[in-house]
Amino acid sequence: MNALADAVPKFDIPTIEYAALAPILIVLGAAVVSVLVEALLPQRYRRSTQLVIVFAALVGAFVAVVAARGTQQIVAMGSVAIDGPTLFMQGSILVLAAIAALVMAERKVDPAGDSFAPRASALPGSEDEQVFTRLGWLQTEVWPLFLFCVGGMLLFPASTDLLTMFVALEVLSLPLYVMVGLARRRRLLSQEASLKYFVLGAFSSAFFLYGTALLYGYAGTVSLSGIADALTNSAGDTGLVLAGVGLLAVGLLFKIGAAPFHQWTPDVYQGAPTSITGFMAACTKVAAFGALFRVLYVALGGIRWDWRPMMYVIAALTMIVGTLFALTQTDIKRMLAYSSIAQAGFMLVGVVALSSQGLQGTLVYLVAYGIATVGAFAIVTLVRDSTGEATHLSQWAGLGKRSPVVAAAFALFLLAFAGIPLTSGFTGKFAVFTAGIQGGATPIVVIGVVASAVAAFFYVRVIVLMFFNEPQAEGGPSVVIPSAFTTLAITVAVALTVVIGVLPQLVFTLVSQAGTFVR
Amino acid sequence: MNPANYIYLSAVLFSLGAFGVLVRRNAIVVFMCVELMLNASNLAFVSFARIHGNLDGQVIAFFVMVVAAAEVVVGLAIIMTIFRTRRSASVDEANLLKY
Amino acid sequence: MSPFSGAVTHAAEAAPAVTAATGTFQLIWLLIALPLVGAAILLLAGRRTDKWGHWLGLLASTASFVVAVLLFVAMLGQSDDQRTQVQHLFNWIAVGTFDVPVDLRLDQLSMTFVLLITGVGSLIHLYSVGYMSHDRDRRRFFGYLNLFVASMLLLVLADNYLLLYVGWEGVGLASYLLIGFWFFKDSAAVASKKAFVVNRVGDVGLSLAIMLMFVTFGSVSFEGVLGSASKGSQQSMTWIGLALLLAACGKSAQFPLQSWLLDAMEGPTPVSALIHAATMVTAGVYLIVRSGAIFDASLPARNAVIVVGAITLLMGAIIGCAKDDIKKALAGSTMSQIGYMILAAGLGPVGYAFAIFHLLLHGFFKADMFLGAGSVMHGMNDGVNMRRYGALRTVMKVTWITFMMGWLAILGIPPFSGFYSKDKIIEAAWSVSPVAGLVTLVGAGITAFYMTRLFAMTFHGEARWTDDVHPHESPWIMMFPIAILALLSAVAGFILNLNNAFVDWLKPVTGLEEPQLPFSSAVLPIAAIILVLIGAVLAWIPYATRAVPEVAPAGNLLTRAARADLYGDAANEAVFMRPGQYLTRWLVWFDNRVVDGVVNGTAATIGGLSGRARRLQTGFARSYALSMLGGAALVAAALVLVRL
Amino acid sequence: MTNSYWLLALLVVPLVGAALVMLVPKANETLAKQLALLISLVTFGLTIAMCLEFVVAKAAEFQFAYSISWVSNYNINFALGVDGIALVLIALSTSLVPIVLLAGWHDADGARGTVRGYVALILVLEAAMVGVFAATDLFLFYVFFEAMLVPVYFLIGRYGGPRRNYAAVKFLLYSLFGGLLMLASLIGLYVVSGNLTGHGTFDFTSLAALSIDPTTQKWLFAGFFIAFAIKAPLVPFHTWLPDAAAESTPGTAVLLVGVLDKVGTFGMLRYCLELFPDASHWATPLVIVLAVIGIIYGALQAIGQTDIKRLIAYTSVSHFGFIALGVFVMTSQGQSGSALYMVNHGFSTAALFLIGGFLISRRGSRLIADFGGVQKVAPVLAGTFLVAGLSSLALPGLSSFVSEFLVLVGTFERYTWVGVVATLGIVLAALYILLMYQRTMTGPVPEAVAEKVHDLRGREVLAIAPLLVVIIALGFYPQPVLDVVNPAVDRVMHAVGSTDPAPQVAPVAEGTHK
Repeated sequence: MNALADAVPKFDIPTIEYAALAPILIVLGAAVVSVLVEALLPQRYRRSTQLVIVFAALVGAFVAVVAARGTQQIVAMGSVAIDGPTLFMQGSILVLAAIAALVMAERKVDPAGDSFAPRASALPGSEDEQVFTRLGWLQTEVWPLFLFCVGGMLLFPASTDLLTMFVALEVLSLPLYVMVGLARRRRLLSQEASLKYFVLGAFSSAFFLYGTALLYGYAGTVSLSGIADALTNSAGDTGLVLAGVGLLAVGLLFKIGAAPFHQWTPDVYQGAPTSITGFMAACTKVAAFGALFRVLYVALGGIRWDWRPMMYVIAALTMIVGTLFALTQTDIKRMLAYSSIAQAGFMLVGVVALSSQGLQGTLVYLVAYGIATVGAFAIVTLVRDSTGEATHLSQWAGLGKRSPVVAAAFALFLLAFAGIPLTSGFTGKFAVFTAGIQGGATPIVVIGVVASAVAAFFYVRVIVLMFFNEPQAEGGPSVVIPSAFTTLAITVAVALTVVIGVLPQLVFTLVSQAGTFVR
Repeated sequence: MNPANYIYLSAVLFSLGAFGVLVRRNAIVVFMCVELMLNASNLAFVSFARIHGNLDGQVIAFFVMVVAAAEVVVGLAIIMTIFRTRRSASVDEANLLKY
Repeated sequence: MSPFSGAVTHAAEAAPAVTAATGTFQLIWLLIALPLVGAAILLLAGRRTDKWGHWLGLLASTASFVVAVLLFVAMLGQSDDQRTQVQHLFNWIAVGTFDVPVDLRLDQLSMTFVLLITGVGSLIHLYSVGYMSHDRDRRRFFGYLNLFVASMLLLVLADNYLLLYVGWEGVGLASYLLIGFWFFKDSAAVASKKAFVVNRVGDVGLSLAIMLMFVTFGSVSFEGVLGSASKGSQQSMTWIGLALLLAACGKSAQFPLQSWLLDAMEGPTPVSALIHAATMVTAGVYLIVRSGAIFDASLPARNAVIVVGAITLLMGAIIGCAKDDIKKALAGSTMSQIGYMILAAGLGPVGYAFAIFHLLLHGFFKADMFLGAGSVMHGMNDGVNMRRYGALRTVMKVTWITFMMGWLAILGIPPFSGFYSKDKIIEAAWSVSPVAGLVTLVGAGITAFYMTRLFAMTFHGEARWTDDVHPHESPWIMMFPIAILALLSAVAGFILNLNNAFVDWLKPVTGLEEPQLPFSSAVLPIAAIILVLIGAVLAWIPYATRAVPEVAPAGNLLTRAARADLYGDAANEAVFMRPGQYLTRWLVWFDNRVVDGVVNGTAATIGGLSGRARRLQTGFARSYALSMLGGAALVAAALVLVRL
Repeated sequence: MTNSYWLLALLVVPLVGAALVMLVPKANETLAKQLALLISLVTFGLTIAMCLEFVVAKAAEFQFAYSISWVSNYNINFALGVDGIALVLIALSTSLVPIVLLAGWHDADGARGTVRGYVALILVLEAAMVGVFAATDLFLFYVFFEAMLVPVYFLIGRYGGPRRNYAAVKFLLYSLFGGLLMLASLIGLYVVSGNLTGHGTFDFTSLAALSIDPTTQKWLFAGFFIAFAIKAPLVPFHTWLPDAAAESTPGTAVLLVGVLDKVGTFGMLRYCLELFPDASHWATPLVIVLAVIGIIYGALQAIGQTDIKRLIAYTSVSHFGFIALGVFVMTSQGQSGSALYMVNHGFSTAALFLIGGFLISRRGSRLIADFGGVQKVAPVLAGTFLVAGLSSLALPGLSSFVSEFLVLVGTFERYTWVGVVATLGIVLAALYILLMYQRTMTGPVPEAVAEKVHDLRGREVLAIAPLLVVIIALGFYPQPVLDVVNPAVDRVMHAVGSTDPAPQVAPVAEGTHK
């Protein structure tokens, strides 16, 4: 206990592996530039400039990910792991974020502009707001927020110590809290969602942090491999470990929306601007699952028999709760929110599989789910009446008659959610269930199978509404013809959904190259 | 003094914070309770640093403070907005989204 | 050369040697093919053939008869042990050891039937040309008739039980179609369905019998089964025999499956004559006689046959006594007469040949009388109520005389046909069991009563015609077949009995034993004739010499029961139909409410659960925080529990 | 081994055809129908040509094999191949499609969806049906098994009757439920194969060669069997069928009941028995009881129905009882009978549904009580209906008899009393068919019938005639089909280790027929 006294303080110059960190750095750098753009450029140039920056950053980062393929090392002085899973997740996040960004960039479907409040500070319904709307001002601050958020997401699954992970968690969360509150329409709901998300998010990160503190107390370090070593040596108080793991898990499970930490999900998904909902549903889930896997497999692999039953319970509960609650929803966004909870439950099967197959299965599932989710929410933005998006299910009746193509695309996404073969969703389900049974988690797979059968009901119900029912009488919603942005987003999502469904080997090849975590 | 006692204190503070989140309605107070939980963590970090005799815990505490500060910025902004809209800072009144 | 040439060698015990059909015998398939083609053309070509369809039908049937005669002549030219000819056509079903070819077997027994079917059949075709001349669907009628002839021939020519089953069901189908020929009458439609369904109950017997045969002998061919019948266990033989008896009961309207035959009179009269008197209904007798080896191996089965025959014999006779509908009275008589045959068949080798002999002669005289009844109806505006007949001998002389031949034949007055066969049956029955003998004797008396009643009510006594009826004789085209049948009724028995010609002809197939009687064989014919005369006189006095009331008197208990078919239908209704209806109605409810209810109920329960559960999502952030805290506790608890 | 492209062609032609049909302008309905008919005829022609290439002597092997790697991570191949049983079922499928298209020429007119969509869905379904019978990789089988649901779901939901939503959803969810249980078993099987041999596989032949321990077999069997029991359907999983069949167009009902449901019994025969022989023997008593209950119960239900299409659907429940019975009695007669029954039932039910459909569309009502005396106004319609009905009640001489009798014999030789009870079904069959015939076709003609019901026209006769020809032809000469089926059944029998019981009395040596 005299480290300070006798050691000559040495300061090692940290080494930073820029190539490996490039994706994160590019996005975060772009975010900074984006902030500067907000500060310096006049209003009318901002939007186009921001879009250039965003897409350039996303593409550049993706190129960097591809360039870094095969890397399997711990960088940034032991804080960040750039390994197969990281790169795969970063790549997926970037692709999903790009698709989501396309939807966010849409400004044709809402006659008043894009889908964000022109000035978030203006009171809903106030004169100010009307002026801003009349002037056609657009909210461009969402783009730096978006970039920071993506940056956090890229870092989150790559973190190899709990502190970096915590910082990444906050970097991805804080912008999201804000973005959720930026909806142009139904601002009351949007703000409420924002508040709830913030309060609960902060609450959960406090748990995460305290858990970190306890694990630090146990191991004397917050690095994942350090914790793993400590566990192997069984040094210290196991009570601290168990409590620490429990609290840590709360933070992580909150982000993936697992029951019983899921209750924010429907409220936030419903209140948030739909394009943001799609983005966070898809990307946050990938990032959070990455972090969960890394913590559980790298740091806590040694006590897997301790946390496995807990994850069993959580997985089963998540599947059941998500499915059960979704059954009677009447709002499409809320329904998709509960569906995302149920899907998280299926993905957790990959976690309890305790194997690299489980990891790979979940990764495939995440990609499949993310693509379908972004696509589905993109379509939700298109179905509108005079007050904005028409999200009540009854308003979707007969959509197949009026807009067969859009309805067909939505039906495809729904079938993917339901896990019908030849769609991406089946590929994902097959992969996690296989891993689950291989890992000896057969009971949980059976629960999953039954839950997916029940879950099929609410997906199918929407198809029934769209295709088998008569449209509402006059005044019902209609499908707006979007600009190239959303069209491209939906097209890409449809194409990927089909390709992953029909030729699953493509994604399996990718994911098996992802290999395992570096320690 | 046994550094373990600081740990117990931090646990008590954390619990108080969590309890506060559950019982208080005012968003600002709720938020302060969250801050209390974060600071309880800080206390735990520095105490453990003391116990383990390495500096990591203390450094972490600084990181946490920075993050908490950022959280305050975002949090207060959100609470402000909703207060202006609703003329109330009660977390219970924001109750349109349910079921 | 037939395209279906083939040789079959069977090793059979006891049974006569089998010869692969060559020469003329390769024409066997033509017997079936001719009427089948006729039926196909008539039924498929539709109204285009309306003009000449009936002639085509007649031609097909007659051509088949000609082939039959050719084959008969050819068979007569063979020695006894060369008379069983088998023609292999093609392989039908072969799975594992279950190997059933389509083989046709022509021996003395089937030859007899072939001649009866094509001969009487052709006559009835001819009769129908006249009888149905006013029906716009006459072509369809002939199509069905041809179909019937083809099926019936298949039934008697099949060389295995499964192929027999095809013919068996084919005649059932034809019967169904013909009973319901006037389908626009509800009663006809219902009667036809009833006939088919009741027959199906019998078919269960035939199906089971065939399956039992396969399980027991590994074969369903006549050779394979009958050749080894003596080796099977008695239990198996009994079951097979009972199953066959059930089949026979269905097809031949024997107790307890008799109820359809009376309703079957809804069909046109030629149908009643051909199918429900002369041929199809006797298929049960054929089946039992053909399967004699089985019954020879099981006394219980044989006794069951006798009991069924005896009960039906009396039942039919009693019903016949009470019916005022001429066709139903005749139908009751048919039941009763087939009861004789079944009983005879149950007697074993002492009775087989006589069962067939009676069957053949019955075919003649019953067809004669049915056609006569048709002729009467033809002249009476299709009225069937004998209480509105009377004194028809004055206006329908030919019908009267021909009918009289039939009447005398069925009464068994020597030398008319019935005497030769019925008498032998009574004798055989006595030799086996005095009870059976007594029943046959009493039956003969009752037969005399109801036939005399029928004959007297129709042709004698006073005219009780309704005002709009102007009875007249039928055209020659109808009277010619009747005349031939009347002739056969009169003399066929005598001729065929000369030197025991018929029985000897059948003997190689059916076997033959002389009945051993405890008393002189002269006693029984005399007793029978006395009983017949008593019965006839008892009927003649009230129905020919006194006025017959135009409305049936209430009658005593027995009469009322007989009018209600001895409550056969009532029993069916009470035991099967009513409970069946309740059962199906209940089951439909059960399926909708319970089975489907469980399915929908599960869905509803889950939905209801969901509706309740989503209330947990209160919208209060603090309650969400609470559940998170609870979750944290859960997680911690789970972790700690594992450690424990 | 070189790949044969026959089966691939049978898959691709209808799929490409469906795409082509969707390119036809929406307004030009006739062209879409004609094109679809042409494509289905081409597919049928290909099937015939393929059947002629089939080597009957090797009918137990998978012929026309085609295999490429699909998902190599899981050792999944896109592997096709047919044995005798699959061959006849594919022939059934591709022959019914043109008939359905022709018979249902106006079925989709004025429906919610477009006509081109209707015919395209039918072609997609055709491809899926071929695929499900031709797959020799279990994963591929599963994919087709589930993918098949989608076109049917849309066919019912978009083109069906008043309660189509309910029926379509019920059908989909019920089937999906079974399918997902099968998925769990399928994955389990893969994992087991991985544990036993070192590398997991979905290849049928390799899986059938495994010897899995009996307990595991039971669990895996249960997953497969429930899926197939729902599909077939066996009582008590049958209640979706009457709804689905009654609400769909006649053509859809034909494909649904005539072909799709056969996947259930086909699956029992091919997959349950061969993959899990021990478990199959273990489950035999239960299955047999269910099957016999199905025979009697389905028939009684049919008798009690007031709706023509529901009635026909319930007759199928009864028939599926027979088929399942034949499969599980483990005798060659039973199993060959079942295989043949699948084909025969396809044709006879097709005829019943199509002619029933003609009748219903004319009168505008499905209720039996709304009919009467049709034979008077539409004799050809009535006559064809009667033949179809007689085939359904297994009249000897018509096709169903042969198969039904084989099943009964096969049952009887092993389970005498079961055979006896099942045989009672033939009486009930007569009742339900003839009661319906009596109530609809005979008796006095109600005014509405006289006005609306006219006889079959050329197109309809053209569609029905081949069915009736096949029904009669297979009644008198089923041997070609049996010759193809028997070797495959022998393979199954060998796999489950069953032999036919010997007769009590050694059979007399009979001469061989030359």
